[in-house]
Amino acid sequence: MSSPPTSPEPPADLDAFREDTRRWLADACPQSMRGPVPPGEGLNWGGSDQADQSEDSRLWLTRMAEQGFTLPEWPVEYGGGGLNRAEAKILRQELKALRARPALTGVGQLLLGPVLLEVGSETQKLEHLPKIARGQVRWCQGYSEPGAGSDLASLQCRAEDQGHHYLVNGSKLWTSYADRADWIFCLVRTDPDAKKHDGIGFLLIDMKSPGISTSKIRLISGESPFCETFFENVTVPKAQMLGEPTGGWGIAKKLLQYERSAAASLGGSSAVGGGSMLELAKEVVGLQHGTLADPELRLRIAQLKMDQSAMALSARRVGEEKREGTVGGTGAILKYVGTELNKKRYEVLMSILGTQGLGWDGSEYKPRDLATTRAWLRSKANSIEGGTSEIQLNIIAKRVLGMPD
Amino acid sequence: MSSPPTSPEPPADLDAFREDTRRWLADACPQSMRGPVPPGEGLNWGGSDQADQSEDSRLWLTRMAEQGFTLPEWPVEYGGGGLNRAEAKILRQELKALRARPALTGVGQLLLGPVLLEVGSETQKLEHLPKIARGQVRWCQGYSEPGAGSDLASLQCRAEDQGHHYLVNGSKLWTSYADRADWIFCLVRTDPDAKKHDGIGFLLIDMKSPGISTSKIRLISGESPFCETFFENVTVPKAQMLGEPTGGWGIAKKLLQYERSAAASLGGSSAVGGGSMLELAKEVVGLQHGTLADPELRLRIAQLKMDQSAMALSARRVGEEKREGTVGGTGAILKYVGTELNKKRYEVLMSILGTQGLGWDGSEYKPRDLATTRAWLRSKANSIEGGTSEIQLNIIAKRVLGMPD
Amino acid sequence: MALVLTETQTEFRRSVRALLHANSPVSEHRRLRNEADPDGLSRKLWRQMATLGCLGLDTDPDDTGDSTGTESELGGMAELGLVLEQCGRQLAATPMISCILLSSRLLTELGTKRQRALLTEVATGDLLIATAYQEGSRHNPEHVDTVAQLLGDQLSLSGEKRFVIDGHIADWLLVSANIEGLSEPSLGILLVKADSPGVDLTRTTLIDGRNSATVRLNDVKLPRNAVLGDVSPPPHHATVLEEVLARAALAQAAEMMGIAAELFERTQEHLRTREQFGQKLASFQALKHRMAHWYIELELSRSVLMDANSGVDEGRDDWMSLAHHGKARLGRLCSLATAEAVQLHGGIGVTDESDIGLFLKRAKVAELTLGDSSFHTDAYARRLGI
Amino acid sequence: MALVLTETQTEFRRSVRALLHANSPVSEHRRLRNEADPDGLSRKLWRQMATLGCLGLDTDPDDTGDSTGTESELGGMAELGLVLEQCGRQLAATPMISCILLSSRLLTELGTKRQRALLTEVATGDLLIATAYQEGSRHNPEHVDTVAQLLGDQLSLSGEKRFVIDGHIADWLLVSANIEGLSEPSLGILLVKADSPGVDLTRTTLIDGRNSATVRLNDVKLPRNAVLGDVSPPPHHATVLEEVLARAALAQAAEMMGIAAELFERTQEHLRTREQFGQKLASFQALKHRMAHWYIELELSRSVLMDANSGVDEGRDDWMSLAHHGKARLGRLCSLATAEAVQLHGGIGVTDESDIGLFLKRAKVAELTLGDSSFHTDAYARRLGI
Repeated sequence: MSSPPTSPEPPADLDAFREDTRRWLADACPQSMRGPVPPGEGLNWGGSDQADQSEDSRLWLTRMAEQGFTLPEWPVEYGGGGLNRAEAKILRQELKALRARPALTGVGQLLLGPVLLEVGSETQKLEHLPKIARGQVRWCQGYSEPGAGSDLASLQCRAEDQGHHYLVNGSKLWTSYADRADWIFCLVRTDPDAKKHDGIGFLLIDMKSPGISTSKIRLISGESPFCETFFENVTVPKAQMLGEPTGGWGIAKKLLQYERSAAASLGGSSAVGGGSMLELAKEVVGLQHGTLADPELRLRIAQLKMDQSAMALSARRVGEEKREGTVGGTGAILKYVGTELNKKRYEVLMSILGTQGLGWDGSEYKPRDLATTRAWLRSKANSIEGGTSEIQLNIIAKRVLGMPD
Repeated sequence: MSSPPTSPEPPADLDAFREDTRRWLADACPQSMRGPVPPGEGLNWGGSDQADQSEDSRLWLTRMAEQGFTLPEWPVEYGGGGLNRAEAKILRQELKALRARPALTGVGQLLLGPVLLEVGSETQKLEHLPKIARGQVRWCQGYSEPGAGSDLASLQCRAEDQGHHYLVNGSKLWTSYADRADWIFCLVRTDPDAKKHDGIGFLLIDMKSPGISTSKIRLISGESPFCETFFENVTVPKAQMLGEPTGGWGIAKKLLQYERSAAASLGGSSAVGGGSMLELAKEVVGLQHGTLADPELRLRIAQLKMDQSAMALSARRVGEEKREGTVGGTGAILKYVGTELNKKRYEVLMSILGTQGLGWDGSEYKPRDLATTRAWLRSKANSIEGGTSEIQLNIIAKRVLGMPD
Repeated sequence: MALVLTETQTEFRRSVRALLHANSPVSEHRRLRNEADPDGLSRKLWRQMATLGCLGLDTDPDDTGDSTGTESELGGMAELGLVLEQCGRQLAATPMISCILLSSRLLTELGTKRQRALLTEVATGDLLIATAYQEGSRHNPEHVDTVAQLLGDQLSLSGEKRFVIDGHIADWLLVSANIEGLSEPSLGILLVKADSPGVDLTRTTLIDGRNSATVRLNDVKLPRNAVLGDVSPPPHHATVLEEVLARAALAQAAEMMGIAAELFERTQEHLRTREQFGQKLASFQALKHRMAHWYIELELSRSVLMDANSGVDEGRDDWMSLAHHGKARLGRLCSLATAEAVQLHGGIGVTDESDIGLFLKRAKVAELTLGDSSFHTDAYARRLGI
Repeated sequence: MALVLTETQTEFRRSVRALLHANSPVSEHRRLRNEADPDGLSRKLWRQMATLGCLGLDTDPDDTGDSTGTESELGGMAELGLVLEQCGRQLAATPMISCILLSSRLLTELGTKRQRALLTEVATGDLLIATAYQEGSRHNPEHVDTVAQLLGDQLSLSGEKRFVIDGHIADWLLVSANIEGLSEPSLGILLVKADSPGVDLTRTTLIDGRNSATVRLNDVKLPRNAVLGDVSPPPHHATVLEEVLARAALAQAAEMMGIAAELFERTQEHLRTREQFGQKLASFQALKHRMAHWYIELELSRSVLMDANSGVDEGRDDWMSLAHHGKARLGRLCSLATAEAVQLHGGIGVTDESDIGLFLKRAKVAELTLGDSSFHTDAYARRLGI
């Protein structure tokens, strides 16, 4: 293990900050943490279970966390870097220039953290945020339930007020990585008599609490991070309720928006393993009279390419409009378009691969082809998870187009 | 004018009937009444206004009506031919063999007649049916109203009970050929306080009654047979109510079914003027490397041809199932598929014609092209008239698939 | 002509359905997959289907004898379609396409009496023959690099065949190859014992739990009469192969009809029972219209398949067009059906626990087997002359 | 880069909208049609647009002079797109495509200083030039049978051009022809006075009430310098023509954007106000989802058009692909928009009394002008290398 690099000085001006940061990163980022993540390896999600992470990955996380660079814009007292916007941008640019992989990822950092910052009590912030920023605690989320589907608010998992603590009973579905998480944030029913959106609390629960168990969910594409998580008479201190005990729905909606904008980024890229879709098509299908030998597939590819470009441009336009303060309704289409397009993209890829894309495993199939096939199957869930396509269309009709219920 | 041919003898057996009928038709059917109807000429709709019909057309109607052959299976006392099913089939075959055009058409013969036969009083039958069969009275139908759209039962045209007669006020939209019809059958509100389907009557009204006026409706395709018909204090004898004064909705539904099965027959044919769509495509678009020079259009044509074939086969299957007594839900799809397909067909034709299909009139465009363009515009109404596509989908979901409201 | 089933056909369908229902429920398909069964299908079921006469439906009764139980009124694409549709509904893995539609048919069309003698054992379910026609990863039967070199009275067969359905358990193989050493090279179908020296079979497990094989042929020595029909040159083999593939594609389409219909009914049931936002899913108008659209496509497809099957059985001039239409249409129907079934089932639909995914996977394999919609639409358009 | 409008652009759009709103409402389009106006458009409106600077947006300010009022920040596809989109919303009939996007641009790109002198009068709205490039009934600029035969210092021009937009009122024509008599035949664009002997113009009324002309050229005698650029041979005319047509197609797409957006808003309003079965049409979920789909396509199209316009203005390498994408996408959007608008308006939507049909007709003309979606998708695919 190499010795830790010296800290950069506090930034005098932006150029100096850039210079310092660049130098620090060049030292601090292990070579193996640069470039795309190789297949089979994953990003570091933090938490107590670091078994699947390399020594370099742990080191990279430790170093970045020490600088507060895992969450550069968070206040220093909560484990962040205390950087201003311009500095954070420079940090991102320098990380990108180095092709450094993110030192830390996960729902704690991406979803819970921002919400905690916004609505958590000072005690809650001080307890949880630094551990998120340092990657000491890995979070998972408990929203959906068996039988609830898109009607999230119909949830049944109950938290009964027992004076000093809540008693939690029920189960949560689609809890990603629940089997490896240290803590879970949950929507729970605190008042069964209130209208369904009004009786919901947002509870933070230690996964080591007695009475919690998980079981893994296998998808049509094979192994998945999803679990079902069961709560049987789980005792949770009342201090772990975020916001009001009946104000969970509002917090959940804030958090869902972070999730949707993350999902919308799907569908833009068309990289398949090494080569692009176009190269793959030319290789597998071949040209005839200068055009792809399969005329229908050719049109489907052209249409897909157009649609991908339209999606990417729309996402960029939403960003530009946000910056200009002229936000329209375009943002509401991104989750729908991104996920539907990703499904379409994999359908086209399957058509290109032909029978070579039909393998489940075995030596007769290229790893690229097997991976594409699994990804095709996995893509079927895109338009269901994070708000179904039907819900997205309802939202567009209601909120953007003002059509009544 | 040639002398009228002698009547055929009453049929002894089927072979003799065929022989007699063939001989009679060969004499009775003027040469100009054989083969397809030339553009600009129309079928004979009967009625007092025969101005647009040729002498041959009038003669052909008179001769056929004398034999009861305009409605061969109706009882003789109502002006029909009194033929049994086998004989009627032979008559149809012989007419077809001669390529004779129908001697009479219209909503009286096709829609009102069958319903009158089923639910009319004996007096009503004796008064109206023979005149329909002989083509003496031309009927039009008054169902839709301005503002009602698909919600037919929301109709406002009122028939107030005045003791001996009804007083009718209101207006009807989409009354085809109302300006040339002798009588109209109308849905009218007889009880404004009843639930909307329950307060409707089915009234037969003489178009010469004082207070009736019509105005023609111009469509996007140009002239049309549609009119709006206005009723202002029109007095209608009570004997002209068909069925119970509040039983009109049931009668209307019976009649609508005849209309839908008529509309479903659209979309099957692909004849355009003289040549077929395929010939037209090859002529206008041309071939390249042995396939149509426009690869996308080629696929659209192939898909259309498949869909037309699927539609025609489904219509045939519905017929076969009816004969076998194993009726399924297939019949419910025909109106939707037939009309949507007809719209698609004209979209394809417009793509084939290119800018040559953009003319409204003038010498630079072939009559074939101008006619196709007008028919393209007219086709847009197919999925609205006779029950919109949305209504058809509702019906399929509800009646065939048993999905609840 | 027939767009409704005869009584005999209805009765036959009932028998097939009862047999599959009892012996090959979807759970059986799941078991075969989970246990990575070496055959990937049930030979017991196959023999039961033989008893019902399913295996002799595509051959001349003279070749198969009475033992198969084939009734005289049955036999032809209409009945094969009924069998395949029921297989689709139950996800029953059987060698119907590989062994009956392809191999039995090729033998019947092209085989000598001696070669056709194999059909007796095929019809009883005791012998399996697979057809090796594909070389690339896309359906293109004209693309044949495999060569059978004629040297005196011997042939030497070399090449590589992919996606040989049920090739892993075949006793014999029918192999398309360019026969060289004749006055002019020509395509021929050769009958090869699967355990011949030089034949290398590699089993490949497909996403639907079934199996195909890659067949590598390295200087496989065969007598001259291994060529079907024992003639040289056999100029019409390419045409017959194209026709047999089209018939098999139509049978494949019938299986897809079963898949699409089953998915429809399961989805219908799901919507009827599942509630969301306080009402049954089936009461949402947007879903009603989608179900109605799906139903429309199902009905259109059924009409087309019935007519195409009749067209084949009656030997109508346009039967190849009908077959292309059938496979093209059913490919699109299955795309719609699987997409809608998964989406409308929601989260549960993408779990391995649900059967929906099994249908999705089987449908994709069926879609790409014997030519996808794109291939058959192109072929259909060619026959339209455009 | 710009996917949002600048303040100047927003202000310009406001001016254009106000002008068209006041002077060219849809009722004005209807009047021109009903009265079979000999011009088929309003010359007054055209001069008003000139005052706003719309007519000089695609030319070099040096050629048009200050008189046009063109502001320095404006000029280019982004602004042209704004003008055309507003024209689409109001169904304003103007010679923007024919005279500005096609003719002014060709003159700017290829004309000599003497030839470009015409642009001053074009920019004031006093002179109209039409471009005659199409010969068959489908967009295929490579198909040119018209011949300009060089004899000494004279050219003799013969051929037939169809669908010459606004050709019926043009003062001058730009005609594509194969110039023969040079060392090798090559495509050139020729400047021809519309009233030259041998030029026969037949006005044709289109379904959208506008006009194009068939131009028959019978041994039209021209000086050698009628060829744009006055060079011989002019080898790059074909490339420039292709590029100018692509730019014009993109402008046409912008007009279609206006049509689709206007139809959307009118349909939205209709659904909001019209009741059926006791509830507002807008409350039916099936219609909500359809409107949401339509909205999605509108938004995607808008992003693409803005980027394509920027791409042209920045001279990005891929601007031709962007233009093809734009016209292809807007063709599909208009198919969707017109189908949905008519259907969702119900019976009233198919009457001549309603404006919906006017948009439908204009959209169809726009769809087929300068290449339909099929043409541009094919072109796009070619540029993808497939």
